[in-house]
Amino acid sequence: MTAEAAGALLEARGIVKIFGQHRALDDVSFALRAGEVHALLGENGAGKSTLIKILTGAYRPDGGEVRLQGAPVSFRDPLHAQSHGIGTVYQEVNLLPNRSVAENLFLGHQPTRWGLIRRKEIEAHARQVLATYGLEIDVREELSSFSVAIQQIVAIARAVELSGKVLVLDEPTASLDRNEVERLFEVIRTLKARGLGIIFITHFLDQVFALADRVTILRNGRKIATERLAEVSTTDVVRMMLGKDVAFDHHLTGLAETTHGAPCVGFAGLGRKGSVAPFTLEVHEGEVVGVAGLLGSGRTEMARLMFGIDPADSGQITIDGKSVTIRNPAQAVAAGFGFCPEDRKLDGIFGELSVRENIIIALQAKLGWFRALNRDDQIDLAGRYAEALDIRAANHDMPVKLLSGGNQQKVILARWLAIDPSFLILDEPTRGIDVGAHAEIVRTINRLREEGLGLFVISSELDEVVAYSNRVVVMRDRQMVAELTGADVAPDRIVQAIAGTSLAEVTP
Amino acid sequence: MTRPTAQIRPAPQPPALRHRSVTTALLRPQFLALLALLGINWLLFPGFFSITWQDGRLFGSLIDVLNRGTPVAILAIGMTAVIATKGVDLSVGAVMAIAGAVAAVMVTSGQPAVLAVAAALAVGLLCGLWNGILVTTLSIQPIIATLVLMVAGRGLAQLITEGSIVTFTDPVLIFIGTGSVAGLPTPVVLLIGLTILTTLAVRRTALGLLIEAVGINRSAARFAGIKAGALLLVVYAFAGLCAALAGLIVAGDIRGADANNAGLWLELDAILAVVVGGTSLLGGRFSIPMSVVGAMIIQAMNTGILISGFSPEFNLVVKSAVIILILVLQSPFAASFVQRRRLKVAPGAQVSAQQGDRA
Amino acid sequence: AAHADLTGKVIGFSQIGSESGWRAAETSVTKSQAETRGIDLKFADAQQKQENQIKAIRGFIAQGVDAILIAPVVSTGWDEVLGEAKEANIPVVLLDRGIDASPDLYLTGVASDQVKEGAVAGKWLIDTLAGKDCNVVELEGTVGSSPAINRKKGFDDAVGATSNIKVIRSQTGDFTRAKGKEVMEGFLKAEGGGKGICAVYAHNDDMAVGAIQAIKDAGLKPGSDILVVSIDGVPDIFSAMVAGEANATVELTPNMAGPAFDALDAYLNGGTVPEKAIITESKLFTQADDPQGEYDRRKGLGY
Amino acid sequence: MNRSLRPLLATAAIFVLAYLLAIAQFPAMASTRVLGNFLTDNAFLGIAAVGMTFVILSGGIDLSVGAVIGFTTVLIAVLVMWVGLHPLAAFAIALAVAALFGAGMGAAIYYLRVPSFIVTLAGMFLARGAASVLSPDSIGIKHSFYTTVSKSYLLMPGGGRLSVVGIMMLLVFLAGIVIAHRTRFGSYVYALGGSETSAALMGVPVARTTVLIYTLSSTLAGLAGVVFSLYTSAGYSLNALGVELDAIAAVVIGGTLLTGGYGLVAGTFIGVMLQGLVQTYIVFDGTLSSWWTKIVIGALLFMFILLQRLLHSAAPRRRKILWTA
Ligand SMILES: Nc1ncnc2c1ncn2[C@@H]1O[C@H](COP(=O)(O)OP(=O)(O)OP(=O)(O)O)[C@@H](O)[C@H]1O
Ligand SMILES: Nc1ncnc2c1ncn2[C@@H]1O[C@H](COP(=O)(O)OP(=O)(O)OP(=O)(O)O)[C@@H](O)[C@H]1O
Ligand SMILES: [Mg+2]
Ligand SMILES: [Mg+2]
Repeated sequence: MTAEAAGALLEARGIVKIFGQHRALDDVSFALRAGEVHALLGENGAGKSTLIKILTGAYRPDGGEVRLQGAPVSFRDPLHAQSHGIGTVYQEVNLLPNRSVAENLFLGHQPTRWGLIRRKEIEAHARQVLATYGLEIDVREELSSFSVAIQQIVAIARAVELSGKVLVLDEPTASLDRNEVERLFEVIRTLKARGLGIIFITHFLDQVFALADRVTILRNGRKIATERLAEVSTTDVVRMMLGKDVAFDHHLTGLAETTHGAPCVGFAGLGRKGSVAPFTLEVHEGEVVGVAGLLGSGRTEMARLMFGIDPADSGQITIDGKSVTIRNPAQAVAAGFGFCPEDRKLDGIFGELSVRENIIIALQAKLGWFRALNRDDQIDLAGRYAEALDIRAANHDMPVKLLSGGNQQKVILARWLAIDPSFLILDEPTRGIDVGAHAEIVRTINRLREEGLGLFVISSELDEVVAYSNRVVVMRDRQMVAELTGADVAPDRIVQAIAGTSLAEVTP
Repeated sequence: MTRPTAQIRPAPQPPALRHRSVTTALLRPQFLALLALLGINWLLFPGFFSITWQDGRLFGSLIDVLNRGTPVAILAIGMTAVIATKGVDLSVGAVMAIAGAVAAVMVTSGQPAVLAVAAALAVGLLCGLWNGILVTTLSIQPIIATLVLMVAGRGLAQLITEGSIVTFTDPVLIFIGTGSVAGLPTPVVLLIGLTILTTLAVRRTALGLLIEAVGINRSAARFAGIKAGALLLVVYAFAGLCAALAGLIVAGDIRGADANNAGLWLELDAILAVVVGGTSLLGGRFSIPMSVVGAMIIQAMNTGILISGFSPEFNLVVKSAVIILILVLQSPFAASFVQRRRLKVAPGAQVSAQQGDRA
Repeated sequence: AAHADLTGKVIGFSQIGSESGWRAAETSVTKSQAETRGIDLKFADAQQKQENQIKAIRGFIAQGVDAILIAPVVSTGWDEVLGEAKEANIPVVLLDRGIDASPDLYLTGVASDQVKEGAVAGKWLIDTLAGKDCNVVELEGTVGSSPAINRKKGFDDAVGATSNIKVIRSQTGDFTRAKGKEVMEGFLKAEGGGKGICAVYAHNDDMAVGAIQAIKDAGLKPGSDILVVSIDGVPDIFSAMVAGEANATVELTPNMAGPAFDALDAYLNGGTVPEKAIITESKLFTQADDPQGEYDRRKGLGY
Repeated sequence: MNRSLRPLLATAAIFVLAYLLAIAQFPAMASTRVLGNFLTDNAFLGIAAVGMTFVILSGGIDLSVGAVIGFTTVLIAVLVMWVGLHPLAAFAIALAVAALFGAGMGAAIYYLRVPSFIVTLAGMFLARGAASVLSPDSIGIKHSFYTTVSKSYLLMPGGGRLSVVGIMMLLVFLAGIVIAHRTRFGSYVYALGGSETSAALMGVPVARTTVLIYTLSSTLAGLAGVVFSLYTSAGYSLNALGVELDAIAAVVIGGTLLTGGYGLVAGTFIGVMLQGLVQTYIVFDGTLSSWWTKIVIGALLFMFILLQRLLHSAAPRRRKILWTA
């Protein structure tokens, strides 16, 4: 270990972190060298985010020490860490929705003259910084008027600007498309060449292999190994992460031609001005309709329309051939729809409610105000789904906000499975989810289909879409531009449809 | 790795009562604070705990604390539900005045008391609905939405009484304010009944959980299919109803509707009672019985000041000192004091759900 | 005929608020007085805030009214704004409370003598007791308000001269019935169920009415077991006297505007400068003074 | 910026429109005297509302400002009349006491994690209580300095007076605008209002900022107390009762969101002026009874909020992005 730590830029020794009864980190050591990209891997809840929060001063460790360039340091808070040249992008986008992009980039570091902020200078600088990421936006606009992807890039740009020595990125690519990921990688490589040490957390193994020099693997709060990536294979890494082998079943291509049943839900000319152009779509029992498109192409808005979150102003919805009115989510739930939203923190979890209550809440809402589920039923229900989806929580009475991101996502999925839906909408269900859980969610989707559910799944990962979809619809500029079936359900076809090249031209 | 078994079909069954350990509940800081205050009162005035039977009713300082604490406690019951949804209702004091005025004016103009009581409660309900509509349909922030009725409501009450104190002799209204049932003052009996009913209503149905869900994350509540708007309307209407009941009690107590002073600043006491009872102003988890305890803590303090013979100039200073003490004892800081010295967490990061939505 | 001379005059009236029945009566008496004299009364309710009164007076000045009536919420802080009124040559008459300001800033003040009110109440008690020992509890008005301070002082001065009367407890009842009742309940408990109390002195009738109920609830007879004396003379205290539950009240007339308008009339039309202080009578009413008749006379005045 | 400017413009438009309507009914309201009165009479409210704006922008609330104003007037009166200090020395002491008081509340809010609503409510009781302990009755201040200040004003054409306190309020607003929009502290305030968690992770010194915000608010409330004391030449424990609610209403009418993060100090100025306009209008009208006054004020408050609301939701919530590949 000492040999490994020699010449380390940022180092953690024997870190212990305890939350209540739970040891989130147990004697974890970690060393980052200058000029390397060091990936941190592990399942959901393995302790990755906790470790970097300790490294960057957001948490204090309960044991062990942090050293910067050999000298022990004890960061009071992230600001203190920043002043030592450590820039961080935390897992959830942690920026200020109410402030301008420029201000988000430079908050706390605004150049001033006589105590007054020099706004023009900041804005010019912000434009210049974002241009390196290929982003030309009005930096005076509020951050919240931009999509999650852009916010993510701003967060990264901010961290890069602030990092003189170390850059920490906790799942920075979860909401970026390939293009953006590539640009980010370019920036990271430049920084690496400048001698920065970079910690990179992700659940995308291919990105790890494309970018990182070394990898440290955590499991259940313990360090399993640190390896040079040149010396290990994907399977090794996954085995270390999970402690066992898993079969990858999502590199399949194309499901067999659909064997689905009767139409379960139909949308005819459903649309909303300024949101989504009218579209017509039918989803059958036992069918998965995948949705592809660029970020901001209107996929989420399409789902919101289906679920009545934004009421449609044209078209109609039919279930089993009968026309139904869905103008709010309550009606959608009553009609047997479920919806796992994209922004889990904002629209999904009830942080202070327990895991159990989070799971039964939609069912309870469906049952109404007066038919309360009794406690035993709740416990039973939560237990079954938690087990089925492998939700890792110390107990089901703990607040769900204490779970790791991936486990929260599973809780929301469990919530919808509990209402026994006939039609389920999943918006980016695998975002921020580890390999094991990822594979599992894909398997769950397949199982649900087999059970006769109609599913509508939005995902930015084409391989994944292809793995479970019977059909794929493609969105572009808030319009449904293509519907691919059978053999067309393949990554290259989808890319063509997204890019807008006519299928006829490319089909040989 | 377990395989997902999605075909689980939950079978809804009739609700069962939640189990709670009574002993752990009694060890909460609120009960300790209440005991301490009662103890101090006893030191100040040795006859504090003596209760006698007089004219067919119980008589003593302890009964006074309960009786005088009742209006705020009833307000606090409604306020708890509102605060649990991350709202607040500043108008309850004014609604008390309106309800009292309506009842008084009706009985003095010869209407039957039952009708007057019903009308007063209905008016309270309407006031609550008005608040609820501002909060839900117009999405006005609760503090401001209810500030409107707080300002205008007292004017409405005065409009009804034309600025004077409407004195009445109606036995039913007077019974509500000063009568006794089985030796206990009627208001206290009403309070006990309301507390039990409301607690059952929120805990034996799903209302409590749904209210908490809406308070914690309104957007997620909508996504989960909870009819948040309707729930908020019900909650604000209920707060209005509670305020009307408190208004009836206060009017019955002095046998008159004092539109100028009835319920003046009581909204603040009610909010304080809820917070002292442990419900967070950020919404979410709530407990109605604990808010009632909170109200009684405040009243024990008021009564203590009264019987101690302090010069009245010191009333507010004593009150604020006690509040500060209770808040410090109850704060997460004190709770985790020992722990905190070992593991320091950047405070902002620790409470992640607090993000951007403090009261 | 003398009244006709104020016809068409615009007079601003800055009232404190509507915090008590007495105040409401004063407002309604002022309005009806203005109406019978043909005055265009500009009424502004300050909701118990001095700053609002100052704003109102400035507004009256900007409007160019002929005269201003103020019922000042506090005694201090009037020099500047009254100076402006003086510069604008608008006569100002104070109603029911005095102020600490140079007397040349206002024409006159119509008020009762609050210290005297307390003294009259005290004297009644001394006379009634005729030397018997008596423990008195006192319900004070709002802490710091001038009636509370003065009525306490007048009463203390009067009973302080005797040795048989002792004020054993004194708390604020905020001038309200509800607080009056609550405080009295506390007093009764603290004094052995009321056995140790021989009289209650309340700074206003509303608190006395509340106290009477508290005494009854404690199983005692107000008016005989515990004497009740208070100040204001509102209808409800007279009906309590009819029932034998209250013993005495010192009247504070709500008709402050009548003398004020008379003075203004004389000043504006004849140039007669009135005396600086027009003191209204502080008349004592007891159960012997036809309480039923007094009640009937006051009922319609807007109390 | 545009999005936050919109409510400001709306409020300003409402003010101008309402003022024109009032003038149409009472031409005397067009005089500079009335304008001068607006500034002088609302000076203490305006100054306190600037502090309140910062607090609300940060996502908190300060219920203690009215009580701090009242306490300050009493403290100054006691120091000048009983202790015999020069008013300026008394002002300095009073401001320091107010600042400490605010710092204490800020610290309690941050370190004890008690909501600002409750901490400042306790602060309100404490300040009022302390004032009435100092002196329950009002104390008139007689000092040549006070006479000089109240006699010094700029005479505007038409007889209107621009008083010292009016000018002070304008200066405080200017300073508030600069602090909010041009200093790091200002950006931290908005940051806290946007998301305290994010702000902390972005390196905003949350503890220091929270303490400073409440210190600023209380200090400005203290300054409002100084102004009040100059305005009435007196100290009284019940002064400025309920001013916190007026200040909150002014801030909200001025377009600041109570949930924090959005709003402008300049909006608060218009909010204060609108409230002044309503009161002046009611005085000019002079026919409203006590209760109708309350009802009308409530109704107008409702109307302004409603207009705010409509204009706010009319603003496009989503914007198309300029995305270059
Ligand atoms: N503030 C907290 N209080 C209590 N438990 C916590 C807290 N933060 C994290 N945990 C727990 O610590 C463990 C590690 O969580 P952490 O967020 O570090 O996981 P992670 O590896 O980043 O997972 P993911 O890939 O899902 O983001 C989890 O079991 C989580 O529930
Ligand atoms: N919270 C938001 N605020 C402002 N604009 C938004 C927001 N969410 C989405 N948009 C914008 O709405 C449009 C459609 O977004 P939508 O979320 O439906 O797209 P999407 O295909 O689901 O992409 P994503 O993967 O980013 O969610 C885009 O222009 C996007 O920038
Ligand atoms: Mg993580
Ligand atoms: Mg999306």
